Amino acid sequence: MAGVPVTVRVQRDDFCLAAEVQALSSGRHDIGAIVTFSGLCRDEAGTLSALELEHYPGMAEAEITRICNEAIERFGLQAVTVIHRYGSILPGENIVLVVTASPHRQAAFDGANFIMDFLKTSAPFWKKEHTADGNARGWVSAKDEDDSARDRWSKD
Amino acid sequence: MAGVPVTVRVQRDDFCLAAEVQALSSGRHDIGAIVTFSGLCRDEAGTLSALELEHYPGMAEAEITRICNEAIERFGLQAVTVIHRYGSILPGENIVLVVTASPHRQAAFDGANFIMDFLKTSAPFWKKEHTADGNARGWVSAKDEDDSARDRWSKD
Amino acid sequence: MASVDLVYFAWVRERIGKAEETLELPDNVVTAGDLLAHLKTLGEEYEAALEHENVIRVAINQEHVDHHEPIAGAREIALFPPMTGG
Amino acid sequence: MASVDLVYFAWVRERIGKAEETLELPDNVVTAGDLLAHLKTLGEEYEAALEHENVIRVAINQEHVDHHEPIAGAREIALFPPMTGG
Repeated sequence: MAGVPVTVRVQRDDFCLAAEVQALSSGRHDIGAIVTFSGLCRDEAGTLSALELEHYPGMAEAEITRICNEAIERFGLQAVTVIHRYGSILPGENIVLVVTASPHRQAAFDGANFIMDFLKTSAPFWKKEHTADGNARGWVSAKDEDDSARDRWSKD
Repeated sequence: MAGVPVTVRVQRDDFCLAAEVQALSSGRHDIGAIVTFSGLCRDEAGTLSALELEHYPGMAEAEITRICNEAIERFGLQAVTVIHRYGSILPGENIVLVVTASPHRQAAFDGANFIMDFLKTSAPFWKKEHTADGNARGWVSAKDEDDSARDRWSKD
Repeated sequence: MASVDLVYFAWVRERIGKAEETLELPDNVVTAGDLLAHLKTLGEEYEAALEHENVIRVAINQEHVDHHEPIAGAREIALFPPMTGG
Repeated sequence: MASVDLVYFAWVRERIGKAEETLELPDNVVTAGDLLAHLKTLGEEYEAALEHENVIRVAINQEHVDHHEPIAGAREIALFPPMTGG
């Protein structure tokens, strides 16, 4: 797995999907499949005005990198990029980007899916919701279904 | 499912990933997840000089649209775009793009994966390989594993 | 006798040596399978193209059909190898 | 007595009322779980933040640990709720 490019960034600013895919695949002729996952802020039928994303600087990057390396080893990925935003994020804006590349399609799909499941449950980020009526709805609760989604990857 | 935007194009020219994602999601605040799949031409360790993609005009678009509509109904997608190129395609170039949008992440992953599996086995496209040594390697054979990938979606 | 437009793709097209043609079909050609058998009587190029009948895919009016399906009412029938797009 | 940097996030941070502090820990604080129990003796704000001990996640030197793991050698210990990123 040595030499597989892993790009991990935790940043306040938005990212550019096309630029990240270009950076990951440019000049390579061995990639057969690229999967991207973009997670966006939904307005919850107009009730949400913004998300506030808190993170643990340093550990966030380290934990995402660990997840990426596990995905590379497990699925034989050729390149991985993960970008996670923090700070205030408005409905319709990007929250997170995962890009995976592999020779054949299923590995790229599985790799991105795996990274998202572990990112949700083990990367140190926390969401707080701000409602359109001006009241803070408060911290988002962790979902049991996210734990279930992660646990499906456990080897028997 | 009425009103779910489906964009299907079969074209000689390359596509722009970012423009397609933008077109599909612009102005919407109800999308939580966007998955893209890009299929690229690999050079097969330098032995492949180009792919020639033949298609059945009319039926190609119709069959892809049928697959998209089935994915929308099955996974509750909010929007789908599929672009498939034909003609001569060089190593490193795009062959196909699938974009799916949904409120939550798994539906977007599953929808794109489903569309690719059926696209591989039922959309009327055929690949011919041209080798770097100037000899045509000939038509690519259909793979049993592609049939298996499709069949995993069969309802019990 | 019914007249039908036939279209061929990939190595079926290459082996038959043409991309399309219009044929009058005898009345005993009822199913897609009958059509394949009939075409194989028309010459060596058809025999070569359709030798392995079971792998040949058939579309009637741009929809996939099994070999046992009737071709009555077909405007356009396409014959091609298993698909390899995506 | 050992000195350690503690950092708090999300509602743990809000309830304790600070983002970080440096504490001297008594020698009988051996595991992460011991640390939580010790902190709850320091005031109402800690009691409120750590009331449901089992949901509190602990990271030592920026790696997740279980509550039964020893904290010896920790430079930085983080306490936070279950994560909700992605």
